[in-house]
Amino acid sequence: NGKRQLLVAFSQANNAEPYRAMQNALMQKLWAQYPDVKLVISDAQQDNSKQVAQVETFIRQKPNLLIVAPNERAALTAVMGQAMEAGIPVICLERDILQPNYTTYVHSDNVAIGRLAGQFIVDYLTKKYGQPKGNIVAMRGLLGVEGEINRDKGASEIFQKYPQIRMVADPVADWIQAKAKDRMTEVLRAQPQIDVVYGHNDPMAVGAYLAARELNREKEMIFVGVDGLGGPAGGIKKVTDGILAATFVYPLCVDKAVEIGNRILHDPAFHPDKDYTLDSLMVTPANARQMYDKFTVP
Amino acid sequence: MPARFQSFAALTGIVILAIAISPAAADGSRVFLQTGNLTDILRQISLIGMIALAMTFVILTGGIDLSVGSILALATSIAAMCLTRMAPGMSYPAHIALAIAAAVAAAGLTGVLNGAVIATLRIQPFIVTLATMIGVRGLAKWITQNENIDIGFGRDVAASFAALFREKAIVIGSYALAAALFALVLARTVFGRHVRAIGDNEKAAQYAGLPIRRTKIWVYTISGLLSGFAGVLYAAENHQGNPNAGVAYELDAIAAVVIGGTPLSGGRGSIAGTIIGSLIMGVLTNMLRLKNVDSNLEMMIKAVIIVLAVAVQRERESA
Amino acid sequence: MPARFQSFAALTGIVILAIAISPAAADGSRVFLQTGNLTDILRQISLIGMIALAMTFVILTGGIDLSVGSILALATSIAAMCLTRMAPGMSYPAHIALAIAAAVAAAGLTGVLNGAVIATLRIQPFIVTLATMIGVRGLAKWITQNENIDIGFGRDVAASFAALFREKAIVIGSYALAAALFALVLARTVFGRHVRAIGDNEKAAQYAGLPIRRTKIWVYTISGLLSGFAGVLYAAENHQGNPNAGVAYELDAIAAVVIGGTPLSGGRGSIAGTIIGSLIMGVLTNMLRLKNVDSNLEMMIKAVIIVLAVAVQRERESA
Amino acid sequence: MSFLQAGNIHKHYGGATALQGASLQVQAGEIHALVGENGAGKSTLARIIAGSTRAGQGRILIEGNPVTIASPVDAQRLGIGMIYQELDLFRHLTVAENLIIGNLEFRGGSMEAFCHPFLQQVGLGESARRMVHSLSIGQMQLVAIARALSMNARLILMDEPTSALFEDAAERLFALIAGLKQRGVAIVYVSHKMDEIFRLSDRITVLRDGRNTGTVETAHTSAAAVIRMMIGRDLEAGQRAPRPLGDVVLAVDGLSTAKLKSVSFELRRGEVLGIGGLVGSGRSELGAALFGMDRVSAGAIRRQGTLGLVPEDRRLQGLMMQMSVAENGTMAVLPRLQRWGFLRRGQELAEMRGVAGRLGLHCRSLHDPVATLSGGNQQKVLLGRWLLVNPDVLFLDDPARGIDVGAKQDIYRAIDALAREGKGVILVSSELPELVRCCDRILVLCEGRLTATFTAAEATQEKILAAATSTGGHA
Ligand SMILES: Nc1ncnc2c1ncn2[C@@H]1O[C@H](COP(=O)(O)OP(=O)(O)OP(=O)(O)O)[C@@H](O)[C@H]1O
Ligand SMILES: Nc1ncnc2c1ncn2[C@@H]1O[C@H](COP(=O)(O)OP(=O)(O)OP(=O)(O)O)[C@@H](O)[C@H]1O
Ligand SMILES: [Mg+2]
Ligand SMILES: [Mg+2]
Repeated sequence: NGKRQLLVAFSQANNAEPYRAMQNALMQKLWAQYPDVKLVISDAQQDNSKQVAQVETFIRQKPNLLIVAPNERAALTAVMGQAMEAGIPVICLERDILQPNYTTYVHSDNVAIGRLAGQFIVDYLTKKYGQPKGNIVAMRGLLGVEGEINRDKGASEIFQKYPQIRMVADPVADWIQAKAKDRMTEVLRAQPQIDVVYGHNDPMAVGAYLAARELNREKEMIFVGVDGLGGPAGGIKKVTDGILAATFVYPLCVDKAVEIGNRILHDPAFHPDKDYTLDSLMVTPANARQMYDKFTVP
Repeated sequence: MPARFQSFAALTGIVILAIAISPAAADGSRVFLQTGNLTDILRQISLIGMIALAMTFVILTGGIDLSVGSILALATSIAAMCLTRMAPGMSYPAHIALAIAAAVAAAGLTGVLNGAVIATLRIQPFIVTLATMIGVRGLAKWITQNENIDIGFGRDVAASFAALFREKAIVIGSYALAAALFALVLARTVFGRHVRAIGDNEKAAQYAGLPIRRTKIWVYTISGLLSGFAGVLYAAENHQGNPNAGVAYELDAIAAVVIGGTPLSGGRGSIAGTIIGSLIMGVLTNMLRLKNVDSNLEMMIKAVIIVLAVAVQRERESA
Repeated sequence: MPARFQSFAALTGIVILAIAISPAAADGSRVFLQTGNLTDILRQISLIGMIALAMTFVILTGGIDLSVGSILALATSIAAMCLTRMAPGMSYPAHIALAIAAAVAAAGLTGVLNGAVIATLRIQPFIVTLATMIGVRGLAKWITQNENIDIGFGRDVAASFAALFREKAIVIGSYALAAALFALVLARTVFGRHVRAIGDNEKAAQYAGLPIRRTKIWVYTISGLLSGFAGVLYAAENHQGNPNAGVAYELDAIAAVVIGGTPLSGGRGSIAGTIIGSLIMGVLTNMLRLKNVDSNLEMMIKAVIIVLAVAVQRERESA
Repeated sequence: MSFLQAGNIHKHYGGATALQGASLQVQAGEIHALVGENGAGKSTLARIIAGSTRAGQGRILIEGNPVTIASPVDAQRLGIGMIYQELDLFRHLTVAENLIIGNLEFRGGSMEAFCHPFLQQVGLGESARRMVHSLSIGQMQLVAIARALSMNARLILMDEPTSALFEDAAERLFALIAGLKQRGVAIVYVSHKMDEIFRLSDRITVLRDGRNTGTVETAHTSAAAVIRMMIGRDLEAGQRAPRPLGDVVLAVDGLSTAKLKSVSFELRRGEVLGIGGLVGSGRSELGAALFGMDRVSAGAIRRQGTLGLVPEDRRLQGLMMQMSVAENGTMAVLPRLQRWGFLRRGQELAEMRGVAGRLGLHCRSLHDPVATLSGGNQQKVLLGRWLLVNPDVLFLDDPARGIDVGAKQDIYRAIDALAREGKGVILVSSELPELVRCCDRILVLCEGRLTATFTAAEATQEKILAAATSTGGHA
């Protein structure tokens, strides 16, 4: 009845990453259920200053809810505080900031994912050799980024317990599949025996797979990724296709965020918790089909 | 000057468009025209705007500096490290001054290196500064061990540094000051004239006995210094030293210069033009964001408007 | 030619270094020298190498093309979409040909657009192709809805396309063919001569009655076509259409051209130089990766070696 | 004692030898002409003395003291100034800025006040604030002269300072030179114009292939003798035989552009039509309009066949400096040199050799970059380009600029041959004798208007000059 139109502004850090593109898609789908809500999305292209500027511009428009997926923790802290001061409820999505300048924080835990992945790899090696030993290659994302640091940290915690597990190479491929393929090619030339490739995201694991396949060595090793996106281009599909041995769902956090956001908008009595941590899920060929349906945004 | 007037006309056109399509605020006023929004724009363009000022000098000599983004990253890192990891037992102001000096000095030295290699070995600026762009990025990541150096919101020296230097007035003020200074130097000093002369005709500059080498080293040093200072402001604004900061800033800075009417071949151009170039980019972005245009569409619209803005300038020029 | 000889000397130096520091394989041979590794290098440089060939023409006319990476991304997207989302009821070869033709044609059209705006509106190539770089990236992301278009490993037409066009022989062969063709065109045809003449002195070219506009439109079109074809190969190699592919490829391509001895001011240069420039970059990366050098150190070492490689060329030239 | 003694100067460029033991002695207050064929090494020697080129070996004494001149600044400190043949000015600076930049005499204060007297002296009094790129090449030459004057030098090297000047400006320069001489300033005057040399100079030094062939007192020699020293033989006097005129090949009716006002004339096959006028009178603009480079606002151009244009500024408008002699020469005829889409390089070289011979082009190899040629030889390459095209109408904008006396005859002969083949030739020249010698008719422009037409027989220097300076004169 031409009632109040509610504006939800979502500041995305970088929609060039498939994970984040998927966040956007799901966000659009979920908010579309509420006819009184208008969603707008901005893309900071992985640039702090751009994102700060975009949040500033959002504040000028006085949205009823602001969701921020911060590009980097420190950079967005102040401007999100500004939004709070302006009386705008703020949901901090997936990545932490330095001060609790948000109404609520919806996130997952990359260290825990790293540990899960590390444990999966150790189990695999133990099964393969009868004891925890073997050669691992890690494909690293852009150095210095939280995901890269913690996915590495969690897995390393596990590997360090087994001296016979060796990390034989850990090239940096900046999250990019094409780069991972080139870097893996060189690793394959230099390393005669590789048991596991641990990609800090699925595209890099797939890139490594493409490189190994070209040298007919893809059967010698398994490929493990992180992200576990749905859809035809996502990591779960790669597990069903037998390319990845496993991937670990890094939750999009969007469904939770929309659920909470919706209550903030429509239920004045609601007071969200300060922090919602979402668990990861392991995807292996055993559960991949099921997971595919669950995590695919049509 | 006619050329400058045309840049100004292009800017005016975009501002009028921005006002026209701006959403209305609750009180019926145009959001675009709110003082807060206008100063937002200025603050947002200040960092790259400052780099573009120095880039104008570099381009006027017929050179180019691709390393500005990496130098900025190095400076953010050094400033943040000085502030968070050193305890020199000084007063806060002295400690802050030290951190800024260290960051800007390192940036300036990188500029000196650029200039010295370009002027002495006579290698193309594009290649030298490309190498610096790669190498300095590596250096910044190396000294920080790939980590961001976060500046908290406490009451320590780092936090008070950030609180001070992220102030809109300081950021915009620095840009305004730098702009005035650069305009003056270019138009009214011997150095400024040498900069233009070298880009215009290097052979003639040699015949006239101008200090070509010294001038070139200076312009790259100035470019380094300003990128370094922009890095200091970046660290304050973003509350962090970030070795990955500033990627592709060189393109934005060069674009501002070129949109402002300075050709990449050098020899002619103006600081006023560069400022207008920066403003055009800033207003354009703000206008599209205020309308919440889809980010992919935004890119396509931006592309068209950039070409139009430059075409307007060209057309009048030839007529 | 002496200049070309010096580029070659720089390459030789780097190859010798690569052999010297290469790790040994199990059988005691140098990993670097294994046929597989050497062809890896060739394959890795092929895509940007191809773009650099066309970029040489662009730069020879005194222009620049920043849009190559975005055009590549558009082509990967179109090719993959054609292959995975269309069922035109054709035979596999016809369907594959259609997909390639569509991708390359779209890329070529973008090039025509670049060239037409540059040649007719007389706007600086830097700005025009920067706008195209932004706009075409937006377009690629828009048509794919920001998604990667995956090509699986099944037995469908997309998979057979990928299987065929990711073959080393095809990729390296395409590069070799393109290189030979470009070298011939530049050295032995009227078009090649016009390209250099326009970059050397456009005014004089005008007085000599050369077809400046047509030549310029052609070089940007060729640049678009080659970027498009590189995009097709990219899609096959990576088994996906990727609207975010090719970021910063323009810098790599321009670097190869300039390291190969073609100045950005245009007018002189050679295809052989550009090929050597691409090889220098490829061998350098491979050598450092085989040694598993820390990635930050790698960047710093690369910077130094690039400058040295170019300095070696300069020094001999002036002597 | 001599002000300047330069002895045993050697200079090599890669394999090419520019100077092999040249020497030059100049007295204070002397006007010393330096002459020689194109490529003899005059500019190189002058540049070495001015510090902008480093000699391979050699010795320079100023007032008897050995000096090292490693840079133009050194030269300026020693009181040496130079006007460069290639007019290296800063196109995007103003005239005044061009005068003061790097000028040790300018020590702050008002730029305009400093420049005004010198600009006044050369006749550019009103132009201090104009950008150099908006000037005609003749005016640029005046800027270069003003700059040299303002340096307060004791020796000024002038490398072909009148090559782009019309008579009135040249006269003004001669007066200036006389004034300088009075003040004890020495002048080294490089020129290909014999009449100027004999009018101005006290002594003449002749260079040939980078060596001295002698220094003579002007008063005790003759032009013929000097030419013999330059080219090693006597100059054949060009015989002027009448040419039959054919159809009208070009008809211009009421042509107006931004610069031209209602210009009308006809050109016949076999005719050489001269265009005279002062600097900035619109002669070059006429060529640009005919060639379709300038927008025509009114009037009609009717032409049979093709048109060629040799522009006046070979560096900015003519040559691709980094490309080779052969590539430059064949630039406008490439389509006819291809077979199966590829250039036939053998044929290209053969054709180029032909024109090189016709014009007496001196270069080591047709593959050398044209930048390494001497100024006069560069001009021949440019002319050669259009001889190869062989157009029906050829517009020559000052084609003999900077060409030595021997080669000038070659060019005049080439013009005559073109006309005999039935081409129409338009010849713009700054030198009246040249116009009178080559042309059947001479048109005179003044401020974009056609003010007079003379036949070869009735044309005299006085009449042409009068028409060139009158505004509303007779038509
Ligand atoms: N930069 C250069 N590189 C190579 N060769 C050069 C260079 N400059 C001059 N030369 C050569 O040196 C010789 C002398 O040239 P210079 O310019 O001194 O002749 P010039 O006597 O001034 O002739 P002109 O009357 O045509 O101006 C010529 O053979 C020329 O080709
Ligand atoms: N009175 C003037 N004062 C200043 N500049 C002038 C004047 N007249 C013409 N010009 C400049 O000179 C140019 C026109 O001269 P143009 O080259 O057509 O004449 P020209 O007769 O060929 O002279 P030149 O002998 O110098 O080639 C124009 O670019 C114009 O800017
Ligand atoms: Mg000379
Ligand atoms: Mg003229």
